[in-house]
This record gives sequence, structure tokens and C-alpha cells, in this order.
Amino acid sequence: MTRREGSRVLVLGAGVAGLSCARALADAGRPVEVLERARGVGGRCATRRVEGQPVDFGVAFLHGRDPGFLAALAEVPARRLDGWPVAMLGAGRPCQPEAFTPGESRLAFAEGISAFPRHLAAGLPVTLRANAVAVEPEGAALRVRLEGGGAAEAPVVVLALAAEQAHELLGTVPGPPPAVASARALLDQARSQACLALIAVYPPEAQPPAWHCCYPDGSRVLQLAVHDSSKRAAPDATVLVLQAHPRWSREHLDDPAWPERLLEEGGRVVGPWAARPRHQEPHSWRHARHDRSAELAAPLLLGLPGGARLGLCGDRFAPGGGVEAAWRSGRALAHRILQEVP
Amino acid sequence: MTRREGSRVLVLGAGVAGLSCARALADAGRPVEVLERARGVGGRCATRRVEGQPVDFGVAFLHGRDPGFLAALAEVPARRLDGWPVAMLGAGRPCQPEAFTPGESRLAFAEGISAFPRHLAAGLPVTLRANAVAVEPEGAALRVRLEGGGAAEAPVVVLALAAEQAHELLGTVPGPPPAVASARALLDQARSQACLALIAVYPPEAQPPAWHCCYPDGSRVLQLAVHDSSKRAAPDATVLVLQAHPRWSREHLDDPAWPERLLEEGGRVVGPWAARPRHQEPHSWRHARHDRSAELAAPLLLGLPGGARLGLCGDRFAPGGGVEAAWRSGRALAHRILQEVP
Amino acid sequence: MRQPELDPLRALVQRDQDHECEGFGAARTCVRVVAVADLPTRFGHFRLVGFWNNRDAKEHVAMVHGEVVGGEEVPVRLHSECLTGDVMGSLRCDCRDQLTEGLAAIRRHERGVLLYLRQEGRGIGLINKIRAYALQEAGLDTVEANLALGFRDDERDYAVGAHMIHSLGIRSIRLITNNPNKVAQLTQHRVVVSDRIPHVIQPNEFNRFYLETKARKSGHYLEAGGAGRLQEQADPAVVAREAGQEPKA
Amino acid sequence: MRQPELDPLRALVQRDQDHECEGFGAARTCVRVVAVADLPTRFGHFRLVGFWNNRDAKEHVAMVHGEVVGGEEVPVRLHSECLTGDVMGSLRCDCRDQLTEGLAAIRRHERGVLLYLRQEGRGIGLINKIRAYALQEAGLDTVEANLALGFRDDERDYAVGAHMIHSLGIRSIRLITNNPNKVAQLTQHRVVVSDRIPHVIQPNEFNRFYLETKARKSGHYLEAGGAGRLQEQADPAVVAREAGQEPKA
Repeated sequence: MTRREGSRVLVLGAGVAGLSCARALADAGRPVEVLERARGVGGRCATRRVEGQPVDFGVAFLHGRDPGFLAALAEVPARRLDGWPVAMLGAGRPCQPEAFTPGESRLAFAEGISAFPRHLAAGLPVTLRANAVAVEPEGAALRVRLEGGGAAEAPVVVLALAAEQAHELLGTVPGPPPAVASARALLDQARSQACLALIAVYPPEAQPPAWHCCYPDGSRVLQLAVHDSSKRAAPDATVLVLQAHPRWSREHLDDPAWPERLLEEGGRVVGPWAARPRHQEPHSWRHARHDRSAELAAPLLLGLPGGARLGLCGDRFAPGGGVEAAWRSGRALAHRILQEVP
Repeated sequence: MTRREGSRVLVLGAGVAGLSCARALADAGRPVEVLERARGVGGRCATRRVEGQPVDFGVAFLHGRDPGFLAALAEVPARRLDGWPVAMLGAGRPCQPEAFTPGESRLAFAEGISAFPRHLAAGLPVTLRANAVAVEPEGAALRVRLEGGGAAEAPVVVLALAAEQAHELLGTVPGPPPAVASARALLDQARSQACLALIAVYPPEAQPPAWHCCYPDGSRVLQLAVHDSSKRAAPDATVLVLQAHPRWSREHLDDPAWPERLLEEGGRVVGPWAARPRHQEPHSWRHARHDRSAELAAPLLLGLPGGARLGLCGDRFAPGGGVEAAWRSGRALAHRILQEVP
Repeated sequence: MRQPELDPLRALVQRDQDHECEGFGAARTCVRVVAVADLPTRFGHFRLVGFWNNRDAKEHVAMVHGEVVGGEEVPVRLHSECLTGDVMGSLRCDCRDQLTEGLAAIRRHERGVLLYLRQEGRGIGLINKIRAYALQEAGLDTVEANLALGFRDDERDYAVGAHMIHSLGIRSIRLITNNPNKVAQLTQHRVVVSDRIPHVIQPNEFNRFYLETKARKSGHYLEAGGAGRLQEQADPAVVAREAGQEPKA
Repeated sequence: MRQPELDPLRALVQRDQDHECEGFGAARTCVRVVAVADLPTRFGHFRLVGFWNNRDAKEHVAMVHGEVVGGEEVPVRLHSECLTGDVMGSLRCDCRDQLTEGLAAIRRHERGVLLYLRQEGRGIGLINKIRAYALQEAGLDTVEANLALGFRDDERDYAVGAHMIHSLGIRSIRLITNNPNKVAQLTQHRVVVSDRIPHVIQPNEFNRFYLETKARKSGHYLEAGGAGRLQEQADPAVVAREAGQEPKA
């Protein structure tokens, strides 16, 4: 076993970017700790059990072409569904068009998408339900204050959060030093896109559709219908996950009737049966993904006056978008930390 | 039944471009006649029976997004294989990368690709084995001289041929008028790409592969392996069609050993079994496709001094490439003829 | 320093954060305002507005002078990218002088916009333009050949331009053009064109070549040629009659 | 008239008709010569060579002077597209003068090539450049922010440039640059660099702005700024010491 050496790194956020950064640092022998606000790891790679059956209600499938990323996926101890989604319906624009370009690998896991972040997190010290509310320089270190009164301290802190959350947390840095102000301004130049998602479970008489994913053309409401139960070996029920367009999602974040409206559109686009689930669970992704015009080339590693370092990574901080970009940005940041911080 | 009215149009070439042009003219009530050098229609949309089983040895599948083109495909009285190829292997660059972009429909026919040109040709007067060797203005008409001594004459002649063949035929126009010289120079600015294709039939003990198409990455020889028998309902044998890269094809057009070399590469890339078919049939496509940097925006309709018109269409004469471009260029040329020639 | 929250152009970036519409033109192109910055140039001070579009990687931009958001009767010039002219100073066309004059015309007004449309014809526009030039050299260019080479697709330019005008919140424009047909093209895309401003080359330090060549009548490549002559901009400028004439605006 | 079959540049089009290689650089970019034409410009007569590449729709071009195919010790300048500078005449950078001087330098030699590389940074390069400018305006630019904005990817430029040099059949080059590191970058891609020619701005009618601004020391945007200053070209020109100095070549 490697002895942990070098400056300790505190990673805020246990999504794929944060876990990939922490994993790479830990594999290189660095002491690392991950704090996560939610009750589980994975961020938008989110799987939930609905009536005992896993349902992916965030990222619907994984895709990429970076050999390192594909190798990381190959290590996940889960049943791979290579090429998923195979059967497509509709000529609408996918959330990430590059997912369907030549050379891109697509896949899902029978156990659910979250198999990937859970594998990344294996063996890492992750503290759940730890919500950072402020970051303050403290000599050569950074002190992270947590909701409820606790605190953590490290010479290197990584913000692996949605850009808006990182922007807010950077706003708590007193001063702020020019590097922090600049990073805040950079993050403020573009907004993430929202996504209202609805898990819909159908009665046994509903015939499962022949497609895996449907990108309807001509709907201003529904961007994607995922036939999620088609990923499962022997599903007890047909499950769809309906995802709304970014603008519609933003405009309806506070509309309590959005699940009904989204279902109604699902019925119009997919077929009347789709509007009548026997069970439904809504989820609001306020920061579902960045828009591709906001893409950055690399993560940030800010030097603070006292000598501490503040890193930023996430899907916006690498070209290409999606889970692959999140993973790559975390790795790239870990690489820079290993090179620049003894 | 519509009475045939207006200037007669003679179309040289019964590939998809020529048939689409002739079909549109005939549907609009124009008298039209198609001459084709080969023994059947379809050009590179070519299907051959091998041991009683249809094999597509040119175009492997159809793809496109133009609503008119998709509607034309929907009319074909054949069993559609929607979405084919679904199962893909390899990260190599497809011959037509846009075939795999979002919004693009892909399909094949269980009866073979040639079902499409055969349907286009239905009811059209097509003369097979009629090889045009010269085009000469004759007053307000054009006289087309045929190999073997015959001739045909019409006020409008359409060359729906590979660019190199059209270039050669334009070279027989005496004079030549500036419009013809200019069109020849235009065609001469880029060359079509060659493709050596091998039909390989395997013994019953060969396990059919799990993929439909394989674009190997890293081979300088094999561009595409098509699992052609996966299109057939109950194939008697596993059939692959191996297609070589353009440069390798051009360099080996006159190498009698190319089938063996291509098979050897197939064995290396696909698996040793693929190098040992029990039956094989080679085909040299000297002008398989234009390269995308040679793409033109529209067909040509040249006015000749005596008043005759000479049209040019084909896959190079519309954006996008492939069968869709061929079909669109033929339609666009028919549209121009209907508008400009009474 | 300008307050970001008070700047109408920067407010468009936020407004467009998840804009998506049916799109304009045959390709249903939809653009979004995504970035704004000052751009001091040798032709005066402008603000540069970057647009993202949903079809390709072309980054269309607008050069903005004065307050135009929500404005009426805003002078607007559409300029289609021409690498050989704009950048290399080609004598085969007068695009560079047209661009310079377009920027100068905008600056002479209280406010205005030059839309710089990033499409040399279609996908392989520049390559096919080189091929068209090669045909010209051989004396073989014709209208047919140039049509086939796709040179150039005004319709698409004007569809994208119309969306950009709407995106900038401009209520009505005065189109800087010598071609009245272009007014109709924009009107089709719901742009209110209240007026047309002739595109007249004003003699200045930057258009020496244009004027000298026109004056000498020796500029082979600037001559109004035969039927096959390539038209790089949809509406070429005309030169003011008297050198030194004062701008009208 | 030039005989097409005797012209070495046109012969490259035929040679490359189905060229495909492993590609250069991390993106494995492969380019092909696909079109050639004469281009008379206000900076002299050139031949314009159009390249097609297998990765994106960027149409890289070469401005060629004299006989370069098969040549040794050919002067070569790499210029990276800069819309704001090259086209709009931005005073935030000196790209336009660099380009003008690059073309002039090529013309002063017996032969030479200017490679014009069509990539503002990466995919959304121009948009991110506008964002970088916006940070500058707010006094918030830093090296970190500019790195994150991907400004700019020299490595890729030099990989594509190297392939273009090979495609033109050039055996060895004299690289016009003030940055000796760039020689190593090209050498990595198997380009033989026999010599380096300093990139010196010669006073002439076209670079008045550059010289005046440099001379007055008042050009805020041309000042060698802090750590965060954007470097638009990999190797900026330097101004000749004496105005009126004769070209060395």
C-alpha cells in the first residue's frame, strides 16, 4: 500500500469530476478527502430504485472516445450494455450531438449509470451530507466551512461543482484575490442549462416501445424520452424518463404543474399511453449541463496569496461536454496538482 | 394517363441520379428515355444473387434526411430494415461520416439495395446495354452515338454518369462550345475515388459476427466490412462484403492478387475465419464515389449554340454525398429542365 | 467602467442562455448571443458580439457602434466573409474596401451594426471559390459553372443575418445596400426595413486601391466582367462621384 | 497561359486525390491539396492553395510565391487566423500588421509560403476570445482564465502547418519567426528547418498603425502587458530599428 504523501487535497463535490480528480490523486499516493452535499455520490450520474428496479433519472447513457475514459468505464464491475441506445426514434437534436458521431462509444449499465461513480469512489474517503458554505484562506491553507457548523482545512481545495455553485462558493472568499475574482467572472460568462426530468412507471398492459431513446422533432417541451427499463434484464414494469428542453425547464422550474404538462407532451409525442403512468417521480435538475458554447479548454488551479491553491473542474472545464468531459477535467486537474503542488 | 408533352429528354445512365431525373420528368408528363450501358439499372446501388441470396456489393445501405428522398424510399415495395446498420464495430472513419450524424435516417432492404433503383425505373423506357460513345449537336438537337453503330437524338440530353465518364463524353462534343469546355474543366478539377469490393461467402461452421458494419481503425487497406447476410431474413450462409480504402483501391486496380490481399487484411481485422471464405466474387468500382471536397452545389444545364441543352447530374452535383445527393441532383435537374425548356 | 448589469448587449447573453427557436431559412439556423466585448480598431471603436449557432461551427459576429438594442431605424450592413478579399487583399474582388467602407459608414452614423457572416458560400465554399478562380484563369468560367460551385448562397446569409438582427433586439433597420432586392429578402424573415442607405465608397486613407484602380480603369479584376463574373458581396459599393465629398449622414 | 499539366502545384491536387495518412498532432489531422488558383493582391501576386482536412470544415490555405514544390530552404511563415485583427483591424493585437509583413517578407524573397491556419483557438475559439477580452476590460484577466479559455492551441496549429509543408513537397524551410522554440515544434513533425529568418516589421505603407502606435508608446493594447496578455500569434514581429531600413533578403 502506498504511503500518502504530499499536500492534502480536499475535493468538494462527489460527482464524476470530483471523484475522477480524487481517484487520480489517491492513486498517485496523495492524501485526499471528498465532501459531498447529497446523500450519495455521482451527481448527475444518478440512479434511483423505483419499485426495486434501478432507474437512471439524470444522465441516460455514457459516451466518449478518450481512451483513458473508455478504460475507466471498462473497469466498472457491472453488466455493460455496449452501444446503448441502439434503437432511436425521432429526428430531434440530441442534448449532446457528438454522442452519435463516428468513433464515439456509447454504453449503459444494467445496474444503473451510478455504477460508474460508485466504482470511482470505492476506497476514497467520502463524507456525505457535508455542504460547504464558505471558503476562506487561513495562512497557507484554505478553511472550508460547512453547513451546520463544522469545518475542514487543506492546502489545496478543489471545487468540483456545477459552475453556478462554484461561482457562489468563490463569492465567499474574502478579498477576493484577483485570481478568484477572475475565475468568478469567467464562470459568470455563461449559465448552465436546467432539465426537468420525470420518472414514469406504466401498468403491465402498456406495451414497451421498440426504441431505447426518442429525440422528438418539433416539440418545444420534451427533448428526450428514455425507455429506461429497456436497460434492465427482466424489468417488472415499463419505465420512461422524460426530460424537458432547457428553456422550458428553466421557465417551469417553479411551476408545480410541470410534471402533468411534461406527461401530456409525452403522450402527444410518444403515444397516448405514455401520458398515463401508474406511478411518477419528478426531479428538477437546476444545473443539468453546460451549453456547448460555454465550453472551456482546461480546469483552473488558482494560486492564493498565502500559498494555498484552489482548483476548479467539472464538465464545463474540458472540451466535448458530458460525463467524459467531467472525468477528463478531474484527471487534468489532478495532473496539474501533482505537477505543481509538492 | 398524362399525355407526354414538351421537349423529349434523353438520359444517359440509369443510376439513381439518372432514374430520379427521368422519373421526375415522366411524372411531370415529359417524354423521356433512359439509355444504360450495363445489363441492369441502379449503378452503384448494386445487388447480385450469390447462391440464390441477394448481396449488395456497392452501396451497403441508404441514408439521408431530405424529406423528399425519405418519401421516395418509403414508396419502395420491399421489406425495409429501418436503422440498418444498427450494430457497429470499430472506430474508423466511415466513407460518409454524415450517415451517422443526428437526424440522419439509415436503412436497407431485405430484397437488396437495388430495390430502390428498380422501383424508380418502373414504367420508364430504359434501354439496357446502350453505351453512348459521342454527343454531337445536330441543329437544335443533340445526337448521341452508341457503341455498335446506333444513335439517338433529343433536344435535351442528360449525362447522369460518374464525373470521369461525363468528362470523357463531353470531350466528344465537336468545337467544343465554351459552356461544354467549362463544364469539362469543372469536372476535371477533382477525381472520383475507387473502391475494390469483395463478396465473401463463408462455410456453415463460420459463426456470423455480432455486428452489421465494421469500420476498422488503423487499417490502410480495409475501409469497411459489411455483414451483408445480416440483412437477409434467413440467410443460407454468412456473407461479408469487404471494401478497400480509396488510395489502396486505386493503387491495386491492376493487381490481380488484390482479392487475396484484401481477404488477408479482413482476416487480420475481423478474425482469422474471415480470410477463408468458401466462395468469393471480386468487383472493381473504378468510380465508387466522389470525395467530399469535390462536392458541387447544383446540377448543370448547358445551353448549346444551336439551342439544344445538355444536363449533368450525379452524386457530385448536390451537397451531402451518397445516394441521397444523386437522387437530389437528378430531381433538381429535372426541375430546371421543366422550368427552362418548354 | 461599464456596469455589466446595465449593459443591454450583455443582457442579451443572459436572455439567450437557452434560446432555441424554429430557426431561419432552409437550414433552420438558430443563433444565440453568447459573448460581448469592446473592440477598438483602426476604423474606430466597436463592440464585438459573438453568436453561437445550432448548425455548424461558424462563429458569426456583429460589430456594433452605439446603442442598438431596442433601437429603430438602425443602420445595418451585411458583409459576407471573403478570406481572399477581406484578409489577403485580393484584387479579384473589392470585398476589403467594401468591408472598410461598411465599418466607416456605421461609424459615421450615431449607431449601427455590421454583421459579419462566416460562410464562404457553403461547406466547401473557399475551396470551390479557388476552383472558380482557376476556371476564370483558364477563360472557362460561366454562370453554369459558378452556380454548380455554389458561389454564393445569399439566401442563407440573409436568413442568418435576419436572425442576428432579431437577436440584437433591433426593431427596424436602415439597410446599407445598393441592391433593393435585398430589402425584400430581409423582409421575408420579418425584419422591418424602414429605409435603404446607398453603399457609397467615401474616399479615405483606407480605400486607396479601390479608388485608384477604379480611376485608372486598369484594374482587370475590378472590371464588370462577363456573365460569369463572381459576385463576392450581394451588393457592391459604388464610388462617390467627387473625391473628398462629405459623408451624407 | 500556364499549362495545367506542367504546373507542380496543380500536380499536387492530382497526387492528393485520395491521400490519407495517420495524420499529425493529437487530433491526427490529415490535409490534402485540393485546389489552386492565382491570387493577385495588393501585397503582390500569389498563388492560393486550398487544403481539405479530415477533421473539420476549416479550410486552411497557403499563399505561395515562386516555385516551392520540391524546394529547399523555402522561407515559410505560419499565420494563425485572427478575425478581430486580420479582418477588423483590431488594436488589441497586431495580427493585421503581422500578416501584412508576413506576405511582404515572402514577396521580398525569391519564393516563399505563408500558411494561413484557420483556427481561432479551438472549436469555440472566437467566442472564447471575445470572453477573454471581456475579462480584460473588467481588469480580470489572468493566465489561468486565458488557459481555461483555450487561448490558444499553438501545438495544433504547428501540427497542421507541418502537414501542409510536407504536402507542398517542401524539403527544407527557413522559418520566419522570432521564436526559436517554434523551430523545435516543426522539427518534431519531421519538417527540416535549415534556418530561421527574424520576423521584422519593415516600415511600409501598410503598417502605419503598427509603427505609429509603437513609436508613440501610447498604444495601450499593444503594450507588453501583464501575465495575462493574450498572445494572438505564436511569434510577434519586431519593428526594424531604423525607419527606412532596407530589407535583408
